[in-house]
Amino acid sequence: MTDNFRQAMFVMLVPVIIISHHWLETSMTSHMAVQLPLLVFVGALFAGLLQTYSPRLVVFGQRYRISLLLYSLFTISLWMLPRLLDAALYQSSIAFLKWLSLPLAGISLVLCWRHLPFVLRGILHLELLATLLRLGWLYLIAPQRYCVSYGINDQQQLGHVLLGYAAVYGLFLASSVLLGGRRAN
Amino acid sequence: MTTRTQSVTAQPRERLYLQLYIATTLAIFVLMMLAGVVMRAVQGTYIHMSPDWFYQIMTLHGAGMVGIAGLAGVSIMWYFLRRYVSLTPGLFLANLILFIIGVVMILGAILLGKFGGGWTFLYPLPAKSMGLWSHNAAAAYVGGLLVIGIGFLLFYLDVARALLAKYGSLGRALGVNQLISGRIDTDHPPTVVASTMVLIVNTIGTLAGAVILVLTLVNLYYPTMQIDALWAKNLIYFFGHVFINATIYMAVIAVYELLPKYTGRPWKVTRPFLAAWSASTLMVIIVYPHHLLMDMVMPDWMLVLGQVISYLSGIPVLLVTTYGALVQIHHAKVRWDTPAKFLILAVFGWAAGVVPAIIDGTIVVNQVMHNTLWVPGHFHFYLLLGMLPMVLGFLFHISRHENETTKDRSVGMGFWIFMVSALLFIFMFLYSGVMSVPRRWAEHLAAWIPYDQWAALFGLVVLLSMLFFTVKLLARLTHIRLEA
Amino acid sequence: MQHLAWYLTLIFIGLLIVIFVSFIFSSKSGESYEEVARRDYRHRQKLFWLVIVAGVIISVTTLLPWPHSATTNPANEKVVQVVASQWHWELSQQQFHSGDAVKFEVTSKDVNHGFGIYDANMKMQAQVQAMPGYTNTLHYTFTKPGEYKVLCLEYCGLAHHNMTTTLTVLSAR
Amino acid sequence: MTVVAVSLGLLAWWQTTQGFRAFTWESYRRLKIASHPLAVPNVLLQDQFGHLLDLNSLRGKVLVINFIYTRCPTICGYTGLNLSRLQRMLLQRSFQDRVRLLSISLDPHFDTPQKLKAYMLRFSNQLKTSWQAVRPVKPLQGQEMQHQLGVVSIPDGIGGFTHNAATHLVDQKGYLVRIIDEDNLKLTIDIIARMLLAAKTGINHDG
Repeated sequence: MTDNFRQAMFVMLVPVIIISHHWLETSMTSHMAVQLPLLVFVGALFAGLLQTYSPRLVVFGQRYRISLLLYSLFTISLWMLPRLLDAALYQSSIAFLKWLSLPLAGISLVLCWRHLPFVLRGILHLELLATLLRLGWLYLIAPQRYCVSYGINDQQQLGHVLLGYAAVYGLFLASSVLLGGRRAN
Repeated sequence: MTTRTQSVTAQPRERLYLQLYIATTLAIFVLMMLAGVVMRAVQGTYIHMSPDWFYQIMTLHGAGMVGIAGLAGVSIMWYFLRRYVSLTPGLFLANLILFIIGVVMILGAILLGKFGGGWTFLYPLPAKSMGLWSHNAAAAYVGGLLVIGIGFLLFYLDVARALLAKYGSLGRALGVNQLISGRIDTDHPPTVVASTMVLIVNTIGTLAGAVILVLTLVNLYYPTMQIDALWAKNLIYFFGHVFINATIYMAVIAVYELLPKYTGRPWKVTRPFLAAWSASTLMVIIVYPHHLLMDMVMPDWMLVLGQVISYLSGIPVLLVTTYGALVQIHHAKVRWDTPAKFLILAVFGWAAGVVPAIIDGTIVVNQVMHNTLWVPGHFHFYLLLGMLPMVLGFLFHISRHENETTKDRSVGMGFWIFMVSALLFIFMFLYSGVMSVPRRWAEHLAAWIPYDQWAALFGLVVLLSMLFFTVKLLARLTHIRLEA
Repeated sequence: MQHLAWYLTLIFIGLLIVIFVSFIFSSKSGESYEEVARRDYRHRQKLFWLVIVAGVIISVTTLLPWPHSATTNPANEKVVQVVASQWHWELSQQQFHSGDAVKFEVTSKDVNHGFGIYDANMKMQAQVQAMPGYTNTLHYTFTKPGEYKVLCLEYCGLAHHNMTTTLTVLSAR
Repeated sequence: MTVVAVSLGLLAWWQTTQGFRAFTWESYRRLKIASHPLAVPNVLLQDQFGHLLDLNSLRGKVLVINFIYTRCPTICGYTGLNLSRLQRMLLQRSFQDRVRLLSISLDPHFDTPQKLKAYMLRFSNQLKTSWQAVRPVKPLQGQEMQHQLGVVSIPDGIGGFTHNAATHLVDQKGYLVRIIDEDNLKLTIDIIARMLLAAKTGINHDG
């Protein structure tokens, strides 16, 4: 991605997310599968931009790579809990934390990512893929609602969407290692 | 083509790791064989044992053998692959350490926690023991498998890194590009092809394992989160099937690399070789429904797939490895040392094991053979007479003296005793299957007991010969060379 | 069927033993590899096609008619409910007449079980998996009178081997 | 540094999930209430006869509260059945004078006293009992109460609501002390018995 493209995306996405937030939160599917990833993605875009303007951030990312990684992992995993999805609707403090912590998770993930060894990155890719499959499966077949704010149909739809994400993501990973023309290192 | 990236000083450390792998492998193989013989002896009423202990030992035998076959396979793959790409010694060791941690967890779950859910932990049995074992014990078992899986994944990802660094893509490493372009690079190492195949299938298998193992754990502690038993079965058999298959595909590297040293003939990649391995990559992934032929609720097309692919997947084995090995020795002045004998026995065991496997993979046969002792019969064929001899051939080769001229006659004798007793042992399984004896039964009907008694005796001889090999190999542990 | 599988296995493994032994005996005399390889690999392609053609024939003959479908007119079948649980069988009917075509609808209350029908000689006749949440159907026609047994064929815990019951098959009506 | 980060992360998980026990809002709400009883706000209610009453006026009795709406085709029917069963159990133990059962409507605009009466008649032919079906007179007040208790009802798009159905137990001092699955009558009656016993012996018992 070029910087210009990043800038354009960032400038476009931020207002889109803010304006659409109410609408995205009306359904569990768009709340969890669209809004939360977008918040992380915006943070990631921002970090990408920052890094090009401030090389010192690269050094920072190198030095604190493990802490940054842990922060983003814990934050992202917490936001997969149905409990927080509900809380973000009824408790303004949790809603505030959502808008703060997820972009920050995106930022820290980008800052540390390039400093992580290949094997660790591989594990993270696979674990994310496995998590999508596990959550998608659970949401699809659970007889009870996990969120009080959303209906069971919505939850099942989310299950389908997460499994769809897993399929696309898995194909992307597979094609990049099976076909990928460029040589690592 | 060959690049040596490890510095000379790193060698002793890696050699030590390999020795640790080998010592662990031998010890666990012997112990698990002991467990197996005990089971047959209990069924044959030679030993009395309560069913709870029988099923605990059965779980131990299954999990232990699958795990150690994987570990032995990794040591063979690592040993040869590091001649072509640069692997990270630390991750090779990490796999072993995680393996041992996992083994301790599993041992604790089984011996202390009385977990006896079978190595396949078929959902929802781990959570429904009827009070025999606790959820913590089941969790320790499942967690142990998870830890072992992580260890293997670390190793495979390091292999992926190394292969990508050298070949740019796994497709290239597997030789798919050569198949497409038709220009075969005969210098492309068979070891790289086999390793790539194993890496691909086992990564996908581990992914399935990671999904089902974690959900099993979740279900143990949060019983309201239930999963679908049929999907769980699919994922478990996919994971289990791929993992145990991959052990042979790793071990067979020893045949490709070592047999030529005894025949004096090269074993190079050819078009059929590459095609066979590419086909195997796909088939190992899609063949698992042959475990589910008696689940009529499965879609019919998947059952047809299970039968047809289980037939087809025998072809690469037969036409590339078996055929290749036979051409290797055909009118060649073979030095019939112990390793060469084991390697040829291994190829025979693999090819012969395919026969009862394919027959049982046919739905009409499966209707009356599934979950009888025919099933352990077929997989003991290619594990006991295929996979294990590959490992033994490999170990006898890398630990032999530089200029070994005097042949160890006792090992030669041991080879014949092992081969004959193992064949008889396996045929007792197969014959019991013909007699409709169900598998995984702690107590047998009186009519079945004679077969069990013969099996226990043959098994005891197999165990003793393996114990003898183990003693011999442990004594030679210090002779192990990384460049043998 | 069991004996067919057994003899086929013996024949093919015997064949493999003969091939291996003859190749091993050939390995006393040395010939140039190129010559041997050229000669031997010529046959491989033939073998490949032979195996493929055999495979097509085997697949078609063993899959048509579909092995899991009813052998008789489904309308005449007796429907029997089978519920497995740790560790016993509940059948809606356990007495049959020789010649009865039965559709067993098999499910489980707790874990996976296997429903295996054994005849009076303890030879397995048919089987199907019993799964929680699913109903597997097994079509089977009793042909001989006698005491049949039902055995559990999927490991289900401590008393797996004791999970049996008896079916009585009377002579034809 | 790493240790600190891991500890902080685990602490966040611990806090959010009440010690790895609550992954959903409903289980969180129940655990939270069980450890921190909540004062139920006062609401002006109207029962199936049209009589007005303050929730606070019921202080001194144990309250069993369920939320329903009379148009509900499924769950609220079970709720009613369970309550009528509970009512019989209370009678058997002679608790009926010290316990009140309240079915509070989530749909006060639609659920007029006539509708509430009809709803009650589906489960019992006696209307003058310890069980009342009520609606908040001021809908906003009702919503505020639901919000404070963590009860969420969402329109299902076909005129009804999806809501977290549960039995809410309020003690004699007006504190919500436990939230229990509606069909778990045994636990419900056990806890009611304990609350009544505590009031009698003067032991401060939070259930």
